Amino acid sequence: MKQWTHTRSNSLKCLVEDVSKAMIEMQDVWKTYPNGVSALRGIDVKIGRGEFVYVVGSSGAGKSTFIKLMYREVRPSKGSIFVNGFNVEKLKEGKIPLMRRQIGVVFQDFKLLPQLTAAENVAFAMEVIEAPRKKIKTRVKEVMELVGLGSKLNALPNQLSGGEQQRVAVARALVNHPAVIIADEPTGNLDPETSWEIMHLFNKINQQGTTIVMATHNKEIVNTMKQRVLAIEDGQIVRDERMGAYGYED
Amino acid sequence: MKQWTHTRSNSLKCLVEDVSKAMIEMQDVWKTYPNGVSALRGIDVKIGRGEFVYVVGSSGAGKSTFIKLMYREVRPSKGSIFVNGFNVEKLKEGKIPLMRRQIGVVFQDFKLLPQLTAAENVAFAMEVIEAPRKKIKTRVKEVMELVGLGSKLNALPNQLSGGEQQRVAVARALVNHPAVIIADEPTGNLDPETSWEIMHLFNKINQQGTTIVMATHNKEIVNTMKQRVLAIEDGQIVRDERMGAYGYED
Amino acid sequence: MKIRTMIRHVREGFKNITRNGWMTFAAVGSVVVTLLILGVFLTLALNLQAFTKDVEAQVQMDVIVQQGTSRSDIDSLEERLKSLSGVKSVQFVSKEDGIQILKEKLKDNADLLTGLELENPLPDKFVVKAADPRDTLQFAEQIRTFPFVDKVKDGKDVVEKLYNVIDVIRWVGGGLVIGLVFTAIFLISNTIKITIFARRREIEIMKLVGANNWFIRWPFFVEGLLMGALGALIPISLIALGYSYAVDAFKNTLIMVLPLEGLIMQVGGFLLLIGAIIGTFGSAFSVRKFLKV
Amino acid sequence: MKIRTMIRHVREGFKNITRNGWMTFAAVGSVVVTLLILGVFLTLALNLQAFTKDVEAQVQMDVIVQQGTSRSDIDSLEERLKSLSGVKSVQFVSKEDGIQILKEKLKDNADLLTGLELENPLPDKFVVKAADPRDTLQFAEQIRTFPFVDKVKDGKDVVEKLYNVIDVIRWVGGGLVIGLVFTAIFLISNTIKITIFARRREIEIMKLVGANNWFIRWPFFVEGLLMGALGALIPISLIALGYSYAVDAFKNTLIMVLPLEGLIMQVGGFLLLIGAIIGTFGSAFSVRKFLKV
Ligand SMILES: Nc1ncnc2c1ncn2[C@@H]1O[C@H](COP(=O)(O)OP(=O)(O)OP(=O)(O)O)[C@@H](O)[C@H]1O
Ligand SMILES: Nc1ncnc2c1ncn2[C@@H]1O[C@H](COP(=O)(O)OP(=O)(O)OP(=O)(O)O)[C@@H](O)[C@H]1O
Ligand SMILES: [Mg+2]
Ligand SMILES: [Mg+2]
Repeated sequence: MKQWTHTRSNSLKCLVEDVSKAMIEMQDVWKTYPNGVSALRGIDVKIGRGEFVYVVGSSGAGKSTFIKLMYREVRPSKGSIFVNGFNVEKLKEGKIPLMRRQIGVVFQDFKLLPQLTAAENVAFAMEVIEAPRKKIKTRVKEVMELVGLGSKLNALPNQLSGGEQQRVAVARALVNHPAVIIADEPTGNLDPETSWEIMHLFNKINQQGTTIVMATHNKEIVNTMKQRVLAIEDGQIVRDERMGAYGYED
Repeated sequence: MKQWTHTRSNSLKCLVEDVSKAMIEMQDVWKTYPNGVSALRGIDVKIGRGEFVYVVGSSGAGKSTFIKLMYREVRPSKGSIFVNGFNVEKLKEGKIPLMRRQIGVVFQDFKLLPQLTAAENVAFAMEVIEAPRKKIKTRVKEVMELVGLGSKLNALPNQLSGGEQQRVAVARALVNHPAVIIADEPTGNLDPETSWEIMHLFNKINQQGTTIVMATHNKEIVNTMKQRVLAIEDGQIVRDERMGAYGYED
Repeated sequence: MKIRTMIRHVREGFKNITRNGWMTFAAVGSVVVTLLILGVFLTLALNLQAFTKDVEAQVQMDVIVQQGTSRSDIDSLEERLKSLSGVKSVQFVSKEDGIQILKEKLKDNADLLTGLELENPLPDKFVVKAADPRDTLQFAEQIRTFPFVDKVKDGKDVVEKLYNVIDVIRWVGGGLVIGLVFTAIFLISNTIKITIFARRREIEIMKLVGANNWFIRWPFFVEGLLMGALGALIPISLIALGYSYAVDAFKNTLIMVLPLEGLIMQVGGFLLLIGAIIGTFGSAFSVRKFLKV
Repeated sequence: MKIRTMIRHVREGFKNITRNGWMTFAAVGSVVVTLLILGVFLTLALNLQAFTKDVEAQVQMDVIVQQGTSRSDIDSLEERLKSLSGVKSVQFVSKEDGIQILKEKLKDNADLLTGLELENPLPDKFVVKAADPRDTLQFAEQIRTFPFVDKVKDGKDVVEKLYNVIDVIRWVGGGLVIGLVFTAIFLISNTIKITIFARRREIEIMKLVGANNWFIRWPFFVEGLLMGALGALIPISLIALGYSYAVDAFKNTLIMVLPLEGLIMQVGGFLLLIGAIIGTFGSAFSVRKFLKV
């Protein structure tokens, strides 16, 4: 089990980089979707380098919107967002891919390329940064085995079970050793055992200095692995606890 | 909390129908996908009228395949399948829709029509059985409120959060009062509280005599609501318990 | 099927046009352009056909009367010619008329013929036209056997060459039109097929939710019909507009063009028919492939 | 961009053709049919142009020499005519030749002219052709001012009518070809656009995973180029085959057709160019719309 202090100490390794600056920072961010739905209302938050943050909240609270802002899938109606030194909103078009390559995202709906096999989907993220073919091949196999899909390299997404697709999405997020991993409900389609394997993987990666932001509904995971918890309700951060708990009782 | 005996007694109401016959029956069912993956290997199972059955198993065990066989999304390589008196495999093409209308399905990947609003998606299942427009309107509103989406009637699927989409899928499965509800991981994208609301809903429907088959990874739900549990591992039923538990320890 | 369901299908068909916005727009664009080119072609082909008919209609033969035939014999020959079924017109040209015509033909050199009027060496003749110009040579054969007929000048060589050219024009024109019709049918149905292919997942979902094949097909029928009709109306309007300018432009010139109304009825009707039929059945047919769920 | 990335793009472009199997197949089908119709048209248009050029080349004028001009003056006139720049040929036709020609023209009535040889009333003349037939009437004006020239018969009425008809044919033909070229461009790029629209989600995902615009575009470029080239090669082969039959069929007939090789080079080259360019840029251009993620 990992502690927040533990995380802090790990992030010391990154002192050469700008540790004083947060890895992710949002200043008074609002988001109203074109159809008038107000999904976020005045978000102010700082996430330090090497932190591990759970984002919890009921369905429709705004977790995914909060997460999508970080890699500019969604644009804020107001406010500024900084990720790893990039001013996300002020970025020139050509720089957006550079910013995104710093972030590994596990999308809630997986977003696998339907024409590519599992391995090709993961490889795509490496081809984008023009990695050598050999390196791609070994690394893809490595992460596919990490997520327990060593035998499914050549399956197309629609030949995979829901949980397998989700793990391909996890593998793709990890493959480039990104500075930040943003995972939106990465265990929603996984059985408890596999979920824990993925969580241990995230944990290990986090201990190596990677910042992790993860939206989840998994009470057990949140409560067991005491980390920082951000609770979003109705578009606002209603709770921000170091070593927090899921905190909803039924 | 509901007990298996409870379920049994409820199903007595259906005595006029053929209670002796199982609602769902599989006889030596095998499934090997075209790419050679053997997903199910010799499934023999009977699910009675009015039963509530959890299907558990690790990711890729074959739960979805098992479920997809029942409404003929997937065809078995071998074996016979009976659902509510239909011999699913021997069915003439024209009869397939009739069989499917007896079953309300919550798909693991939701399968919402992207061009239709949430309400239209739910209404579609009623239009198919040529229900009168007024009845459709009131009933759709009713089920949308049951799943907590009374305010999202006119949102398109891509304007909904993951959990909201999942609940639209649940609403669509319920709307026609089907004889069987088959739900594949219906709470995977829901927070615990909303999950419980959906489970209570399923419970109520089950008490009214509806058979429910639900694949899930949610240990807490399975363990709390003591029902029949079918555990699938590696394409085989490894456990079939009345009033069972999730039964995997991590 | 209940009436409310039929109404529902029509409503959905209309809605789908706007739901798929961009894609429908692009597909209708393809239909418009395809039918436009087909329509322009039909317009030209119909005019070309009218023109060749016109040229053909000028084919005639000279029936030369034997020198010294009496007026009454000439009259009875005329009766006989006129009584042939399939003969359109019989015109008598006396030797005197003949000289005049020859003079006009020689134009500048007409003075060469002065004096010939007195001892006119030309024969009397009939100019005969067949109702169907293609029968001219046959009639010529027949008329050659009539009494008091010296010879029949049917200009066989020239006429056969003319028919040759006209036939080539017609074959090429007809071939092009038929080719274009099939091209249009292929392109329109192919475009619709692609748009439906892009929506195959939706069809699959509908089936899984319990819709039967006809329930899924009907809105596609309506949508296809609309797309086809819409895709036909635009080129019909454009052609009507363009052609009315062309009619004006060619007024008072050598080139004869068909009148606007009749042509637009024909071309427009045909385009609308193709658009509607291919739109409707093309989409219904393409949907079929994805109904096997 | 690294070389291995370029190789990757080409590989992906090829793979995409098969990955999207059915849709690519349908799209290439549309390209094939569109270019086929365009190619058939170009073939006809080129032949028609050659034909009208041929007809034009037959335009000439008769320069009538004044009666009684001496042989040396006639010779110097001939020199003068030949020295005009832009004159292609000058042929002398003596009065004796003239009678022969006139006789042939009158055919059956040639006996009317017997005896005229003795006191030949016809003039000597030159038959003059301009290098560019369109200059004929202008030259006629000029030559009318020359000494010893009685008059110049340029057949102004007929020639002007002929030019009129030829001009209409050329305008209509040219208009059709240009119209068809634009139609083909529109249809091809539109079809590609629809197939790419169907893949917009994929483009979106690629961007979200960190691909930059060029990384996404390149495989589409390659794929578009392949589709366009493939879609051009099939109609080129078909036209080459069909045309070689046509050349055979029209051998020994009135209708002159252009030789196979030259025509196929022109038409084929053009189709390949259109296919490749529209394929490549059409797809790259359509992708652009979905890159704003
Ligand atoms: N269409 C397909 N083609 C080939 N293999 C498939 C296909 N669908 C599923 N499989 C394979 O069959 C096995 C069982 O898949 P299934 O979807 O039934 O698993 P599951 O128990 O539902 O898993 P999860 O909990 O992850 O949804 C897996 O190994 C999967 O990769
Ligand atoms: N593209 C969109 N257009 C309009 N409204 C949207 C859009 N996306 C999300 N919303 C709305 O914004 C609110 C927040 O959505 P969000 O996806 O952030 O929720 P969430 O916390 O991720 O929920 P879940 O746990 O169900 O995934 C919801 O009410 C949702 O309906
Ligand atoms: Mg979400
Ligand atoms: Mg599953």
